[in-house]
Amino acid sequence: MSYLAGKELRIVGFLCNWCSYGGADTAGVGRFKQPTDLRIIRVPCSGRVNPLFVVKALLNGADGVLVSGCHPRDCHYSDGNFYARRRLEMLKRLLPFLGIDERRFHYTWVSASEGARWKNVVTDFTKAIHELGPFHQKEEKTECS
Amino acid sequence: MRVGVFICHCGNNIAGTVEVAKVAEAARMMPGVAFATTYMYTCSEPGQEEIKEAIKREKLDRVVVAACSPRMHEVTFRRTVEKTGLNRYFFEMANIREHCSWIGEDKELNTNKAIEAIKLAVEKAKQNKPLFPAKFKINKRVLVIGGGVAGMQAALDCADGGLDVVLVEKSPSVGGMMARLDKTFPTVDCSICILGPKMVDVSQHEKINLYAYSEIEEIKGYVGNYQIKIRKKATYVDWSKCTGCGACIEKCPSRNAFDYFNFGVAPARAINIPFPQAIPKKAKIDAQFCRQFIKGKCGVCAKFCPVGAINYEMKDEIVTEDVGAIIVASGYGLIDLDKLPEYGGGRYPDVISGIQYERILNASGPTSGHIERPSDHAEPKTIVFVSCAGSRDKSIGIPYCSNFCCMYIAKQAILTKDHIPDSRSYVFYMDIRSPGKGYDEFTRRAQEEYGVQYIRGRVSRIYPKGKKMIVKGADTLLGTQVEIEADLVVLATAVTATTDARTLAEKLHISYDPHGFYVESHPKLRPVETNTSGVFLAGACQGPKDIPASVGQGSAAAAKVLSIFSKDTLESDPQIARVNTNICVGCRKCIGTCPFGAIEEQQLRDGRIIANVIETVCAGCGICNSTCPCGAIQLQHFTDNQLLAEVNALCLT
Amino acid sequence: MSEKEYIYFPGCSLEASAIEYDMSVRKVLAALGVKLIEPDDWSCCGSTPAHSVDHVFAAAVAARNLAIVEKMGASTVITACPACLSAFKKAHLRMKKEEGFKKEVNAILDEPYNCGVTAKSVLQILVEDIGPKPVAEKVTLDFPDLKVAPYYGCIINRPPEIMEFDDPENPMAMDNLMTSVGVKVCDFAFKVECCGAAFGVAKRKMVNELSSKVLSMALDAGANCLVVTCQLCHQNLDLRQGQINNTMGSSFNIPVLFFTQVMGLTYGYSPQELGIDKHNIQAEGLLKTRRPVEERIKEEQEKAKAKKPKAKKAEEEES
Amino acid sequence: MEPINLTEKTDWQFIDQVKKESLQDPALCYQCGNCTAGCPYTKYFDYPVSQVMRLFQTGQKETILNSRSIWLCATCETCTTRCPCEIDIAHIMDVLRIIARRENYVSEKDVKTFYDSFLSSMKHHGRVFEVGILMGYNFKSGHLLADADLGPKILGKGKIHFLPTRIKGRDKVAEIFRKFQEMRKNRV
Repeated sequence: MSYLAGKELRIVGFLCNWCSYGGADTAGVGRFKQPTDLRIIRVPCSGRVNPLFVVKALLNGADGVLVSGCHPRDCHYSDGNFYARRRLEMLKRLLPFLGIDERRFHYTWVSASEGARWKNVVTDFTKAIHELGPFHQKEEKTECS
Repeated sequence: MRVGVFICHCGNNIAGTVEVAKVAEAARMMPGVAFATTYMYTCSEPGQEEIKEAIKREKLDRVVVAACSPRMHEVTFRRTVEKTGLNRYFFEMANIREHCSWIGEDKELNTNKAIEAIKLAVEKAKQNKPLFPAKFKINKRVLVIGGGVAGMQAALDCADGGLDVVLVEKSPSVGGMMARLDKTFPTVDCSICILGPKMVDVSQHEKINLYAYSEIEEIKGYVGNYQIKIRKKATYVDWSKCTGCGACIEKCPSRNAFDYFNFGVAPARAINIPFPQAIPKKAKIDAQFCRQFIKGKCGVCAKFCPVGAINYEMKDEIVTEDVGAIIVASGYGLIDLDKLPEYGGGRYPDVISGIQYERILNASGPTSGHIERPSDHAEPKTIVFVSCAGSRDKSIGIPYCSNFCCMYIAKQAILTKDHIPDSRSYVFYMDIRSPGKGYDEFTRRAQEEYGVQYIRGRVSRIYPKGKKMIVKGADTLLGTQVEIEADLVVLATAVTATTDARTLAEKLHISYDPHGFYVESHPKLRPVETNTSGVFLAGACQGPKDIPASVGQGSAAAAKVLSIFSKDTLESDPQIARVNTNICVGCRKCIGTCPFGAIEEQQLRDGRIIANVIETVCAGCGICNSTCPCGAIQLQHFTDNQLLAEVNALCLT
Repeated sequence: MSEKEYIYFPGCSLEASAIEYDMSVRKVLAALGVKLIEPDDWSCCGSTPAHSVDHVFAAAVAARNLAIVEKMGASTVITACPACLSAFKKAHLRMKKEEGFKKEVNAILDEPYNCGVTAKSVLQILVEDIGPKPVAEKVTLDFPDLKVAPYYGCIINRPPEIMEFDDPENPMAMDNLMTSVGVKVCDFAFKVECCGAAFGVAKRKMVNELSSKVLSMALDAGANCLVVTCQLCHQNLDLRQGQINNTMGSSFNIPVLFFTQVMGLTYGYSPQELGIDKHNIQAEGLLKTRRPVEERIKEEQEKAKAKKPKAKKAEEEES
Repeated sequence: MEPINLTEKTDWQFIDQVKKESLQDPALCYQCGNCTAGCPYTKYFDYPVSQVMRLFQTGQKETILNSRSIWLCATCETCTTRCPCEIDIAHIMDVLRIIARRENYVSEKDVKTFYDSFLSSMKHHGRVFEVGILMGYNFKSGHLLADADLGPKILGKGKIHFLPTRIKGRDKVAEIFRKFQEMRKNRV
């Protein structure tokens, strides 16, 4: 593992290009200090996030997955985040059946201007994952890819 | 595959908290990476040259730049690699500044994070395929939303540049807030005298098609090809016949209608023309105050109209216009006085807002420019101005400065002295914000030449005592409480987004900030662009702004539109969905989910029905991609394989 | 009317110097079919002196009473005294919000408080739980000459995040209640100004000055009586009115009544039953002007009859 | 007025202490003066509220704790209600008063004496006994006849009890006092 064992956990974030990725940029420009665990994958829209990506990330080694898009009704593509919300809510309910604590997955909305909010989202989610601890030591899962 | 990795120091911005040399060293070890280096400023000209040389020298076929946000420089570097003959989509960017060096405090953790961000980008780049944009024709007409000074400027500049302009104004006349002002700072020239000619130009310009008293119903399409539905609200007056003679207004028996133009300073008639210089100068009926609509009988206006223009049966009408670009200049709103209960606004008639005072000062206003207070029409001798009435007030959710109140208060205080030489004006202020050209001199003039008393402190309460209003404030420079017995109190009420700003943004697919102001593409370098290509901003819809700034933005937005319309075709973004005809089973799920109607059925020669993406309509969101049960439809540049490569780069290794 | 039951916390003042407030609260609520249960062995809420010592201590003396109420199985306690109300609400909200604070408070209490009790004012339950209609139905006497200035005092609505009732700048609960019982209310600008609070003893002159402003603004507003919700305000405005006149050289002689007393008067209780005879400024003259409510109704009907034809005519002319 | 050497005279520890005890941040205050403007007691204060806030921002411990203002604040909550920066100023005043009491800075002896008299009544009887408080105050403050003029006005009206109401649980209230003292000792 290339993450710094003991100091960080693996958290993967899927961020929509228009709102949340911009919000994370805004947080950076504003120098809002955040925990470093999160790794960001840029997608055009939260509606592009296939729930399988989340499951794959968790089963393959991630300790937490965060999806963040535009606020409902503020989607760059009209309704993409509504699709995302429906799918991701369903996913949240299904995770326990896959042996995954649903708290390891979180989805939220952050707009491009909400740098401070982004910082809080990252800080809170990272804290929550650290409270849950590393996923794969506790719950030995067969790797699938 | 030979990937080249270029790591930017960005001066100290990145190198200060990330060990870039170590990052480069780690990058060299990544599978597929043939070359990795660091550079002080990769985006500089020599920085870009270095990339080009390295591509040739090292025979690189994929390029990763680890620097700032791709939202900042992706376009720059794509252009750089393209110049060497490489497809621009063979380029990937790793954000190690906004998402890394600026937010993490531990150098070791930051360095590691930067390495992982590059690994992710390298894996993605290895999966990238060449993509080629198509060209499409554009409709060189422009829609301007809002007929205030910013919108009119934009419309006139576009029209003078030869474009057909559709101008949509919500209220019955163009002119916006500026048409309500008496004078303008810092020159104290008459507002309508400088705005009037522009309003006439708008109405007479052959290239401008004005829809007054109309609103945007629906917006469909994309840059170059928008279809707009406009709701023409029922005026109950046939404007093709109305001559604006005013006979109907004179006879209207319903004399207690709310006067929107005058912000309720005096009552209006149910049928009205907002102000003498209105463009178009046509009457309209406010149905909620009209007896014909409330009681079902009256008909006075119809009886007196000399041209028979009154039509009580009129309905809203929807018209469609096709345009290629949109300029949003929808303006601002003001908080209601009753948001400030400690000031008694709305409860006591002699506590009014700055815009109401502006109407009282105005020669064409309800008092014909005579200053009188609402309660008893007496001429006030002591006038107190309260700045930041709601602005910079977190407790009511308005933490920002409203930008122009300091200046208009100084102007109103000066005008008050001009109107009533034996009056005394007091201004409660926290800071005097006057950074424009000639602005600070102007606020000094108010104090030095006109004897306006500036008191540094906020007002806590305003209450009536006899015929006076007691203003209880602080003078923090004296370090004490002060009280003024005023005849009239003017509150510089906070500027807000318009009440329907959010709804309009949602129709336009542009973002707004927590206060409802529209978000520009870049706060410094792209101030009139939005993140939706083809949609531009002008004026106070983006944030509180005075007249010069609004006019400047109107022209800037027009220049942006003229520049995209200078070509006959636009390049389409090839990052769109594509169907693999061999895999598609024709389940039609994607057709149902596409928000843009960009997917249609297509029958293959063998009779199979499959999905087909209409290239010019697809906006590239990828919703279809995550809907497709068999992975047949893939969003180019963000395919399942490409995203999974990123996931695996983070998790599996 | 459905029988309502509340746990009622009188507080120290309402047992002694403001006993008439207690009397009138009990009378009026009984008339409205509300049963009051006084918790056994309640103690002082701590008021201002306690929170000038320490916040944990202040919360503890208040929460001791909340714990007693909680043990009785109730989730609401009502009180007429704004100081008790404020002490209860502050203790409750902070203990609910901060786990550490709750622990500290409970550590010095004999019985722990588990944050299950909401404190409300008598005014609040009259407005929210009983409502204007039942309140109005009990009225038997009309008070044509009475014009009250409703004086809420400083803390019954403030700060709004803690008191969670009515508007902090322009409260209307008591205005509306007075209107419901047929009493004329003036627009009183000093509704929420401070009268000097608990400084009466230690800083008499200061309190006299502040209270005198409240009285003079009430007169300016055209009132001939102040109506209050707080016994400390009452003490400063009524009991100290003579002191005010001495200090300020004024000659105020304006009665100050508790809002429950005014309600009681319209319900037909005698001034003695409501303890009005215990006040410093007697309102005898005003009290004599009460008359059966039927008289007013009759008068109004006659007026309406006289007016109607004219009004109709005017309207026709206009259209 | 003496110039203040901010390098030497900024008590950073005091700023932190008040921040911690009040859970309020002085940096949020932009000195608009609204608190001073609305405060009914400004006239009687030696430092108006906004200046107390300023002294807090600049860490002027001695000046604040010696000020009369913190004792004359009646917690009427006007400042807190109207503060545009959502600072609970009344609570800060409260905390300053607590610190002043704890560290023996008492500029308004009468106010403290009255509070003490109140608390002692509460400690002994469980409820406060108004006549007792007044007598206790008059005795300790030396203002032997304070409010004596009010006596005739209420005598015979059934308002004055010459004996306190003693509750059964008064030992429990006294216990709160005792346990609190103990807790405070442990805190230090």
